[in-house]
Formats: sequence, structure tokens, C-alpha cells
Amino acid sequence: MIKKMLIANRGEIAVRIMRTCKEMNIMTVAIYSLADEESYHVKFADEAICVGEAHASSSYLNMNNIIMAALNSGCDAIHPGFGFLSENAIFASLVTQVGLIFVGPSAHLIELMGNKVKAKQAMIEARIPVIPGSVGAIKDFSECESIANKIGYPLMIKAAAGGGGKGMRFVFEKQDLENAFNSAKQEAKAAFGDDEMYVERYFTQTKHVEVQIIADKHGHVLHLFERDCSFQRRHQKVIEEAPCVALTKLQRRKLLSDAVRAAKAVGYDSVGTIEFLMDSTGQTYFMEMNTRIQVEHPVSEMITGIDIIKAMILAAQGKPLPFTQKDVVVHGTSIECRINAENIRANFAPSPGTISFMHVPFGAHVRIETAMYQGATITPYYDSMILKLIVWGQTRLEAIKRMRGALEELLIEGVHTNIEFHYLVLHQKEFIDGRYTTEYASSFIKELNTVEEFIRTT
Amino acid sequence: MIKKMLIANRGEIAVRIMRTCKEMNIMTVAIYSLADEESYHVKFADEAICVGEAHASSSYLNMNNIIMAALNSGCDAIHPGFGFLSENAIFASLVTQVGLIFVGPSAHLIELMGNKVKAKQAMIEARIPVIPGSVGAIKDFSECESIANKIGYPLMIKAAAGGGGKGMRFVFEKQDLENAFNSAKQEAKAAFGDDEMYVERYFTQTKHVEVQIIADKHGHVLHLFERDCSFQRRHQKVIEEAPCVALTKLQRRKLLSDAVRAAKAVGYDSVGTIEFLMDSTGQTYFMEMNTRIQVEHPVSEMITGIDIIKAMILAAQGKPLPFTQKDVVVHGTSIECRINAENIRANFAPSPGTISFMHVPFGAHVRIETAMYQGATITPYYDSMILKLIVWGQTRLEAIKRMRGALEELLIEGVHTNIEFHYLVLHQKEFIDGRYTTEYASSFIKELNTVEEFIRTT
Amino acid sequence: MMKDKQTIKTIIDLFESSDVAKMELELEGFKIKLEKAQTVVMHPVQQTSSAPSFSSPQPTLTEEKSVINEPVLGHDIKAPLVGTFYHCASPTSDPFVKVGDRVKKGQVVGVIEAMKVMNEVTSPFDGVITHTLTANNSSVSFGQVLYKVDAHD
Amino acid sequence: MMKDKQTIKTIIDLFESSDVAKMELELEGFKIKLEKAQTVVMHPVQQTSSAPSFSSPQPTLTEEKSVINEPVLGHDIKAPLVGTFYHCASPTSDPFVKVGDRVKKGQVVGVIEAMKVMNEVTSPFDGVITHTLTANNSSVSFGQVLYKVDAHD
Repeated sequence: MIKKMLIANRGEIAVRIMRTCKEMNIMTVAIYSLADEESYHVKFADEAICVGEAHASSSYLNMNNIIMAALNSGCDAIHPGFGFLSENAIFASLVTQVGLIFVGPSAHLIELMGNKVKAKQAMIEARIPVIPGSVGAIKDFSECESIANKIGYPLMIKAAAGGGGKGMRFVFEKQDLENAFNSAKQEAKAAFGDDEMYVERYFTQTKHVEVQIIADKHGHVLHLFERDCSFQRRHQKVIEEAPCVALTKLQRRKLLSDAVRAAKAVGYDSVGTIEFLMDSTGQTYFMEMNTRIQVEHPVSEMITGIDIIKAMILAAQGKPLPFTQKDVVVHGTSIECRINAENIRANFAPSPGTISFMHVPFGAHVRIETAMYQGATITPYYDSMILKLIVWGQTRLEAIKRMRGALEELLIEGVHTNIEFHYLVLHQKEFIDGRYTTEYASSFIKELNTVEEFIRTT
Repeated sequence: MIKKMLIANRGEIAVRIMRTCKEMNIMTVAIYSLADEESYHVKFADEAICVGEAHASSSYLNMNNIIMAALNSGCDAIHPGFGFLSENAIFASLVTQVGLIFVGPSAHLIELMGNKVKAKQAMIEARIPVIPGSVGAIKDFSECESIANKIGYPLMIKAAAGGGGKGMRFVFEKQDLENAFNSAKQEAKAAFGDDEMYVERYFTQTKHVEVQIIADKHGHVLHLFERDCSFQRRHQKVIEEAPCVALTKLQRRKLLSDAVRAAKAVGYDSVGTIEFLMDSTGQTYFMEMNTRIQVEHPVSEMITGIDIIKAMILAAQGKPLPFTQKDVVVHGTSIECRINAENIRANFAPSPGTISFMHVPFGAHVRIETAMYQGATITPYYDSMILKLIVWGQTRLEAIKRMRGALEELLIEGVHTNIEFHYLVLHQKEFIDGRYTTEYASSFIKELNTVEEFIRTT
Repeated sequence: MMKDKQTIKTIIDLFESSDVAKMELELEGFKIKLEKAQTVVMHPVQQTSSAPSFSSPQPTLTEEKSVINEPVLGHDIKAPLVGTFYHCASPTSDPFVKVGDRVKKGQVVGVIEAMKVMNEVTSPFDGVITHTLTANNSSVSFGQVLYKVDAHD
Repeated sequence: MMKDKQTIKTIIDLFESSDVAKMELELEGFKIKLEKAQTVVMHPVQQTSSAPSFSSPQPTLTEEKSVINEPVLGHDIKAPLVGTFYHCASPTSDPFVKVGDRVKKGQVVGVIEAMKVMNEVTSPFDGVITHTLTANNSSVSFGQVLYKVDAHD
């Protein structure tokens, strides 16, 4: 039984985890950087230990200091939250080596699923559909060509070391393949000194759908249904919802059983998420697995009533899950808006500062996850999230309307926020019909900018 | 279709109603007294109209001003909330007479159920168990004696005009009956100039259990299960929960079917609550019906997911209920703590004042209903409620622990509050096992005072 | 030095009893700078005590109600009930009063129709009508100012 | 100089007994600047901007961290990592330093054990140890003050 837990994180997720600890009679130890002395998670915990400078590499990523803090304060477990060290296999195994419980999956699972090539291979072995393409690097153009012939067009060639679009080419027709391959390879060599290449089918108009997995160390693997996280700006999720309204019954059944099968295939033993890409025909492909709790987990909690953090802690203690798949029933719809300190008029630039006034919406089925309070400061050192605004509704339309009302009530002053942006999105036909793809957010932002430009110049 | 509604109330219930109006695309008009100019419900509404002085009789009870405000602002409906004019049949019929929709039951139902004698008679006709005793006044001692023989002891003799314990006697043995009857009658005559007497069976160790009813104008009557409101101080509910853990399956089934039968018998056509007294054997007796929304309605919303105010508005518009009894499923447990501005160390005296600091708990399944904000003032003119803190849990124990955590997080400064008192109650064995009776709160308060006395004198 | 001490004390006393927050003083070969403990600074509190408004999702606080520059000796005749306010007894008749008229306490200055009943509004004091603030045939709230009156003859 | 000292004392006494927060004074060949620690008055603002504490359900704000009366010229030797702090190299050996000892920049003043590794703590400056603030064999946070040093000879 865990009696005292160090939460190796900050902000709302640290507070979120501590709330469940409180309910489970687990004492909590917060860690903080010098920039976070006045933070809510520090006040909230039973104890708090400073672990380094403002910069995360000195504090929230400082494995030695964090583990020493846990040992010195008499903790028997560490919860990594998300981000920071949550998907660091070395940290997970260090925690275990010093005799503490790591609240997350076994280190080898973090390592396996963190390695794109190995994870893809494992999925192929488990006969889970993956995005068609090379598994691992391709030797030469002839291998590229033969894979291309198999998977069809359009396709994407990308450098293993790639980033920022460098060493990447989209190919729409066979005749362009060789040129694209060679120029991408050359570019990669020049940019990264590494010309290992991959080739993969390229889909447009896709949805990002993910399945919440809960497993224990006794081989039980359950799903808490799926989330639709297709509303993304630059690959950052902005709005998430559960369940995904665009799935047919049949598609959902397949997706959920694929996800559970995938988790079982690797012997998954904690809370995690399997992310799928859904093409315009409704076919879903494994993208990756997140071996940690996710920002958007509350929407799954709202539709199932299950405390995912609690399940995670129980699993880490070696307890069998206290419920079975048939106990997990979907009830209504939940939506989450990530309210960030950012200036939507300055290309969503982060807007750190002190919250001089804060008023939050109350009432039925409105949930707020935050570590902010009136007078708190959003420092430039970490992410710009102020709070997560989550609503539940009996129907998706009820949830949308409730979210609009909640956004109207939410007042934050002292920093720029994206509240207004969310409010606009919640009124778009495309959002309301629920079929929006991962391309929608950027096209909507472009539209907003065009309209503003138009207004400014006329 | 209602397009614009005047909410003839103030405080959290006014805001609560307006939130649902917003979701239903109904414009809202607030009314306020001169003391409430800065109130949240005034800011929240689309429009606000001052209807009188601070004193309720000049403002929130001022029928003419309220109805004129509705007419002048183009409303098509009035929602009375609770308290004030909510159970005033004259007001309900006035509203209807000027062509507005009264969001509540028909005036004749308010009148019928507001009259104790008529209501009891109606229940007897419907074969609903009522508290054994006289229906209406008793003529003389011989009638008293014959009823006493039928209903048994202990029993209670009380004056029809009674109040404050005057003209009231508890009789535990037959031999004391005549003396008690005569002295109570004499006392009533002297105190009220009216010596009409009732006699009723007197139960000790009872629970207050009530059933939430939702009905429409098409003869559909549903229940949203029961609430346990036994934690009362001086007949004021302090903590409510749903469902009632002390009921057996069989007792619950009977209670719910009695309640629905009772509402059907009188042709009930809106939202209402039937209050039952449950004796120590689990037998339930009709006490009274509240023909309005109740303070504690959120706990029923939390366990069923149904918006009761929405149902009430739909029914008032003449729509048939959009769900049937089998759609109403209980999910978990919900508890509500009424956080009041009162000084528990000064015999719970109201503590009006300005809220200089307010921090509320967030997180999963915590719901707050309030019209207060940091800087708001609790005036001495109305009730002392600051907010309703409501939690939901998969199990009752989870709900209790969540409530404890929420109470720990809740910070209110500037006025005395009963937060600490709630926190203590939530830790008592008697509360936790859920079998506490309506006598428990006062005995717990006595115990607290004794302990404090002991600490102070040693 | 004793003289200096007395001077400094006098200056500090002066400064303390004034509403001045900062002070710099220079005499022959003598210079003093004084600043009071920060009594102000309360702006954030001010913000928190004003209630938020909700008409737009854009975070904006309610506008401060603009303080009307009342004539110093002005008195208000206010609506005693909610209803529709009329300047005159019937559409064809003259208004009860107009700006510049002298009114007596108890004199009828308007009518408010509520619940199909005409309720006379009377002046609570003697004086001269200086402003008519509510239009004919308009809805009035309780306490809404109908006329401003210069009650000081 | 003795006379000046007396003057300074007089001025300080005067200033302290007043409600003045800041003071600058210049007499012939003499200049003084005084400012009070901003401890008071800020309560309402302080409340809203300081985070709430949660150990008890009774609404109480976190205690103000008491302002330590630092020696004017003091410097801190702080823990560079989280771990267990030792005054001495082994249980039987003498402490590295004690109050009154003169330390050189780079001199070892203690050891922090973390992850089974002994990490030497060195003084970042020359000076004299004036206070030992952390007990032997105790847990230390990052940045926790271990010693106070008078670095101004």
C-alpha cells in the first residue's frame, strides 16, 4: 500500500493527482523549482521540496534531486504526471531500483513504446493496422520503390533524423518518386549528417482518435472508450472530446478492440493511450502509444465516472482493477477546452504574466482543472496552460451549449487568453457537426485572420 | 416556446436557472432589490430590473412590480425559484392571468398541496400512507381519545395555529392524554385565540426522505429517485444526499411508487418533491409536497444526469417529457453541503459581511452553485447561504472523501462560515454509516459544545 | 544639532499629518525626502470587489457606473413602483410638469401604469423641476429617477 | 565620529518611531537615506496574491515567511542539490567548518549524499562562517541555506 507519494510534476496535473491521493489517504510531496515557490501545487501538498532552478533541466527533469527528495521525505512512490520525466524509461527504472513504486508502466514498456520502429513492429506482429510504409529505415531507392508500389500514393518520404520539414517530401505520383527520394536524402545528409530514410503512406482529411487504456499487473486490459483530439493547432491539441461522434458503431467496436489487443500484445500494465489516425473512409491506423496519463484524460472520466488516476495508482501497487469492461458504460458527451495564456492576435504567442482577476464558471457538470488562482503568475519557464475547462452533457449538443455558457462566464485578466478563440470554435458549423479533421483548426485560424485583415483594410 | 424569462428570485438559484435558460436559448431578465444592485444574478442576466427596497416584501415578494417588470421587458414566462413567491398560488394565477407562463405547477396544485389538511385528505384518498392521526381539526376530547386508541402512543397534540412549541404536547401514555389535551387547548386559546387541535402519531428516530418528481401536462409523472435530507438543524436542511443509503431495495421501490402514485393522484404537472417521514422500521409516511424546485435538487441531477430546471421549463411550455422512467438510471452517490455565513461558535448566528477572499475547490465531480464572488457582500436581508458544495462519487465513500477534500480546499474569508462544521460532520461514524436520523445534527452539535466547554474549562 | 532635531521632528509631524505621500525638502545645507508607508496599492482589491459582467466571452469587467454630476442641491423624484411612466394624464392632455415648473410637496408629477392601474406619482418635496429624466410612455424600474428637483429655493 | 554616531542614532530613532517609510537626509557634510521594510498595510493585496494553504479546513492563509534579520553583509552557502547533508567527512571526523572559521572560495564545507554518491559542497566565496543553519545528517532541499558567511572581511 502506498502511504506517501511524490508527484514529480507541477501545475494542474500535480494538483489533479494530489486530489486523488487525498481521497486514497495517501500523503503527498510536491517538488518545485525556484520559479514555483508560490505555486498552488506547492501549497496543496502535505510537504514540498525545492529541487532546482527555474529551468526544467535543473528541477523538474533533475532525476537525482527528485529521487533524493522522495527518499528523504519517506515516500514509497513517485507519480510522474505528464511531460517532464513521464516517458523517460531511465527515470522509471531508477525509481524502481531505489525501491520506490513508479506510478506508470514498467520501464521496458516505456522504452518499447517510445521507440517508433520497435512499437510499429510490435503492432504489426499483433496484427494491428499501422500506417502502411517501411518499418525502420529503407536501404535504397529500389526498396523505396517496391514499398511505394505496395502502399500506393500519395506517400511521404522522411528522414529518420528529420524535423522542421527538412528531408521530407510528399509524393503524389509514381513518376516523382525517384527525384523526391534523392533530393530528400541529400537534404537530410546536409542538414543532419544522417540520411536514413522512411517511406509512409500519406493521408489527408484524417481524424486523430485515441483510446484510453487501463491495465493492471494481472493481465487485465480495459478501455475507457475513445477521445476525438482532432482539433489541433501545430500538432498541439486544443479541444478534445469523448466519445468521437464521427465513428460508426462498427468502427468504434473495431477501434476499441484493436486498442485493447495492442495493449495486451505488449503486456501493458498501467494507464496509457493508443493514438490512431482515422482516414476519410473510417479506417484506423496505429500511430503511437503514450505510456502515461494525458492532459485530456478528464473527458474520459466524465463519460465513464471512473477516476483514471486512482486506477493508475491501484495498478502500480499491484492491485487488480476493481472493475471489468462491462462496468465501463458511456454516459453522455464531454468536451475539454485548453485555456492558455496566449495572444491569439499575435499568432498565439505565449503571454506570461500575473493573473490579476479570475472568475470561473460554476454550475452543473462544469469541471475545472487548474493550479492557477487570482494573483498567481504564469512564468515563461513552463507551458502556458491556465486551466482546462471540461463540461459534460447528456447529448453532444448539450455539452457544446454548456461549454459556450462556461466560456462566457470565464473571466481571466492580466494575461492574454484564448477564451474568445474557443468561444468562436464552439459556434462553427464544422465543429458542431463533429466531423472536423486535424486540418480544420489551421484552416479556421486562416479564415479568422483573413476576416480580420478584411475588416482592418475596409 | 419561451423566448424570454423573468427569474423572480435572487442568489444562486437565480443564477442556476439562468444557466439553463442560456443553454435553451432563452433570454433572461433578473429582478433585484436596492440591496442587490451588485449581485451576481443581476450581472448574469441579459437584463435586470429593480423591483423594490431591500426588504423582500417591497421587492422579491412584490407581485405587482415583478409582473410589471416581466410585461415591460417582453418576457413570456416567469420562474419563481424557491422561497419568496414560489409557492404562492395567487402569484401563480396572476402570472397566468396576464398571459405569461408560470414555470411551475398549475395554481390549483400549489393551493391544494399548500393546504396541509386538503393535501393529507388527497393522499388518504390515493391510499398513500400518511402520518396516523386526525385529518383536520378534532372536535373534542372524546374524538381525540378515539383517534389515540386507533393510532397508539407516543403521540403529539398540536394547535392548528401553533408555532414555537406553544399549544403542543407529547403524550407517551394513555393516562396522560386528557390532561395534555386540555392544557394544550387552553394554551393555544391563550396564545393564538384559536384552540383548534390536531392529534398525530409521534415518531422518534426518523429519517427525512424525499422523492424528486418530474411531471408534464400530458399526464407523465416520473421520479428521479430519492434524497436523504435527515441532517437538519432546527428543521433546516444542512446536508443532503442522493440516493438514501438506509433504504432496502424493497423499501425504495415502495417509496418511489408511492410518490409517483401520489403525484398522479393530484394530476401533478411540473417539478416537485414529496417529503416522507421514515420511521425506524423503514415504513414511510407522506409529510408534504413542495410544489417547486428545491435547494437540494442538484444531488438528484448528479446521480441521474438530468437537468431538472430544463425539465421544469419544458413542462411549463406544455412539451411532453423527453424521456421515460426507464431512461432515469441512478449512477453513484451525490452529497450537498450548504455553506452558510454563520458563526458556529455563536449558536450558528448569521454572519453577514463582505467576502474578502474566496477560493473554491476544483477537480472532478465537484459542483458549486453560488452567486457569491470575492468582494461580494452577504447582506442581512436575505438568507445566509454562500454556496452549495456538491460532489459526486462512484460510491458513497468516494463521495464523502471527495467532499472532505473539497471542504479542505474551500476558503472563504471576511465572514464566519460553517465549513469547519461540515468537515467535522463528514468525519463522524454516524454520518459515514448513513443511518443518522433527523435528531442526529442537534445531538452532534450538543456534543461539540460539550467538548468545547470541556476544553475551555480544563 | 538640537535645533536640527526639532526641525526634523516638525517636518516629519507636518508630513505625517498631511495627505502627501512623498516629500523632498531642501533648506540651506539641509535636505529631506519623506515618503509614507504605502497605503494605496489597493487596486487589485478594487478589481476583485467589482462584479464581473457576462454579456461577452471577452473578459471585461462591468463598466463603473458613471457618477452623474448632480446639481449640489438636487433631489430626485423616483419611481415608487415598476410600470409604464406617463408625463400626462391622457395622450391629449398637457404634461403634469415641465422643466422650470415649481412643484409643491404632494403635487402629482406623473402617472405609472401597473397591472392596469394608474398610480399617481407625487413630489416628496417643494422645489423646481430641473431635469426630466424619463421619457413619456417608457418602462421604469423601482427607484428609477423620473425628475430632478432643485429643492433649495 | 562619536558625535555623528549620536546624531545618526537620534535620526534613526526619530524615523523608526514615525510612520514614515523612506527618508533621505542631508546635513552639512552629512547625508542619510532611510527606508522601512515594507511589512505592513499590504494585507488585502497580500491575501489575494498569496496562495491559500490547505492543511486545515479552517480558512487560514499561509503564514508570512518571517523575514530573517540578515547580517547586512551576509552571504549564503546553499545546497546545490537535494540529499542528506553532513557536516563532516565521516561520523568520527571533525566537521569541515564551524562558526568563526575562515573559509576560502572552493573550500569544502560539507557533503551532500544523493543517490549513494557523496557530493562535496564548496564555499563560493572567501569569508567567515557566522551561522550553521542545517543540522548534520538532515535532508536538504535545493537552494536550502547551509551556512551564512560574512564575506566582507
